[in-house]
Amino acid sequence: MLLKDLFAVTMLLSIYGLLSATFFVAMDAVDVAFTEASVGAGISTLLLLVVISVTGRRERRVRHKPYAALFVVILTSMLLVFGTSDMPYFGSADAPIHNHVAPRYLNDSMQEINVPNIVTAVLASYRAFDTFGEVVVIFTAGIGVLALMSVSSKALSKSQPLNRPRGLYEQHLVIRIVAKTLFPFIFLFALYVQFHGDFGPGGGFQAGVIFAAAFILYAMLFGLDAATKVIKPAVIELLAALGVLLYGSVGIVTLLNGGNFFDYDYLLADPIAGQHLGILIIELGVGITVTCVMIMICFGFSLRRRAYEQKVAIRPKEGAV
Amino acid sequence: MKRHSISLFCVLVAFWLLNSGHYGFLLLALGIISISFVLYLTHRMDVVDHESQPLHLTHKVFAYHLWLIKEIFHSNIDVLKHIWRGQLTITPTLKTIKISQQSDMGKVIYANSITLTPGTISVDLENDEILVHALDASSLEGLELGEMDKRISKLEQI
Amino acid sequence: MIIAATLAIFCAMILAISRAFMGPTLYDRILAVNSLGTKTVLLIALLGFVMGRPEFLDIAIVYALINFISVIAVLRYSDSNQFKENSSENEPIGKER
Amino acid sequence: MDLVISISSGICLLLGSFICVSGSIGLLRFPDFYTRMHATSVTETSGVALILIGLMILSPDLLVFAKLVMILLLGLLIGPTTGHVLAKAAYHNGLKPKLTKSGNEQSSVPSSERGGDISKS
Repeated sequence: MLLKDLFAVTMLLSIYGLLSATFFVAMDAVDVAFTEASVGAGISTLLLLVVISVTGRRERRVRHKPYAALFVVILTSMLLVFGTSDMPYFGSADAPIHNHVAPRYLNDSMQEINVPNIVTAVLASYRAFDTFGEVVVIFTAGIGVLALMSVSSKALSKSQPLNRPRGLYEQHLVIRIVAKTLFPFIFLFALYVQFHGDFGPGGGFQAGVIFAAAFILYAMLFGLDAATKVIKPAVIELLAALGVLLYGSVGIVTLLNGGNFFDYDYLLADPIAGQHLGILIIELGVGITVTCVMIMICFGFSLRRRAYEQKVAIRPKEGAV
Repeated sequence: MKRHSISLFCVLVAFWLLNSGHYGFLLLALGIISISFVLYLTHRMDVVDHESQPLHLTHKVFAYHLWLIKEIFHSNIDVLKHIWRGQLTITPTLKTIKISQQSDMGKVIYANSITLTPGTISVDLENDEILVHALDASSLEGLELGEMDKRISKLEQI
Repeated sequence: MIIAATLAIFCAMILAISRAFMGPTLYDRILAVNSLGTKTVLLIALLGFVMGRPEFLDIAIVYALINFISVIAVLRYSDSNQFKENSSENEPIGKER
Repeated sequence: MDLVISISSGICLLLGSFICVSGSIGLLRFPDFYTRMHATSVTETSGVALILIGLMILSPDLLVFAKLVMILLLGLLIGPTTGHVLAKAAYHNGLKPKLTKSGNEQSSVPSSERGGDISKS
């Protein structure tokens, strides 16, 4: 039985996110579990819902049966499964990954960086350049959505639709009050995650996603107009670029101080303090960029939807005239 | 408005300190910055008011919660019995119940208390009526007697 | 005892997942996902104690918050008009009656 | 003292997990959506509370205790809210509850209110 209801498919997908996060917890990969919790179960469900609200709920019927595609998928997955038989056993000591750089991360990171959470040390210091790449990818995705989905502001402001369904604000007393109570705590928790990446699971990516999810919830409950009044879309776009810039400029400063790109030892006189400062700043940059890009994507789709609704609302009138 | 901001600030400080567990200078400073940012943002969002910080209820709310916990305990046992005995014993019922609360806050407390007690769900909340779905008709009768309603009304009187 | 509780929650999660796949209506699925989320919170908290790493509790809090956000989002969109036009999801119950 | 702690937390955890499992069984056994909601609300109130209290008794320091309390409070605030909203959305989108005969007579509301309420209010 194939589900044609995209909405139900989204719900089942969020189960996948929940389960894989539990799996990561059981494997003791706390940071990955944290990311999966916030990204897989949280923001991707939200964004898929926003997309469904634009595209419609039903999958279009296809005439041909995609057997060829199914065949390719099965073949590829069988090859991949076959490939895993050559991989070293889980946790075996002579696996290549345990002999290359991992021992150095595990043994020396405490002296070199002095951050209790090794994942953060690897992500933000040893592999800062890779993470920079990831942030740029996220930023590029945001720009892409902006380029594809943007609606000219003229078309929107021309006329406000008359019968647009109002936000949940008026309809749902219960959600309104509970959400109002919870918002400050969600935001503060996101900031807590942002700044405690050194000590426990967390960091810029997760914090950004939680923050953005809370803000998107606000936009859903209180309407897009209220949300754009809180932060103007232009400011969000600017901040998204600023986050990447903040990250990159740390690298530039280290270059100017005579070190390698993202070698935080050269940020301050004391290498350890330099590492701490560098990690703090780039995590902040990551957090800002992720938050703003997620909000940007959500706004893009919602504005698109509104423009479409206006078009539908205006057309019959013109016919009557 | 000022009262609510101060209480929110205190709660947020407690939230940060209890979550953080690191009391170095840097993290405390970051905490203060974060809390002020959140306060600024929530003010811009206009979500800090008597609805999100129900200060006027504080001194009576504990007694009510104790009573509610007792109710939840009883109705839990009822629903558990129904689960294990099977479908034949349940008599699902839908009924509207009049409520006497005036403020939004009181209505929400009532609706949430109904939902929180297993065996009854508030399906819809309109002007002064709550539509309740109950697993068992007897639990609806208990609700109609108005014990919970009275207690919440008492809660609201300052 | 913690391990026994973990296994029990795991069983409960499997039951909830089977409800999510069985449906029959969309709301049953949402309900199953919601209760699965609650159980995941519990499971993560329990696993944190089993492994002796209580910092897992952060993840549990995130789950509780994310679960709220995603369910509210789902219902926000189920209120919009396109969900009333094709209410064919509700047919199974009509047939049974 | 240790014995008291481990026994009391063990009892809480055992009861809590029993309630969670029976809530899930109710989720499978009950006939329609609304009755299933009652089953999950059992899990969400007493199941969650008992398991978290069991863990609280075991918690090594204040911070862990505080976080468990936070999870419990969040659960008790969020659970009924999502439940109410879910029931409301289902009801307004025309999902009729299965009622017993006596219940049907009492409420003729659902058919007349079906769907039209959101645009009205």
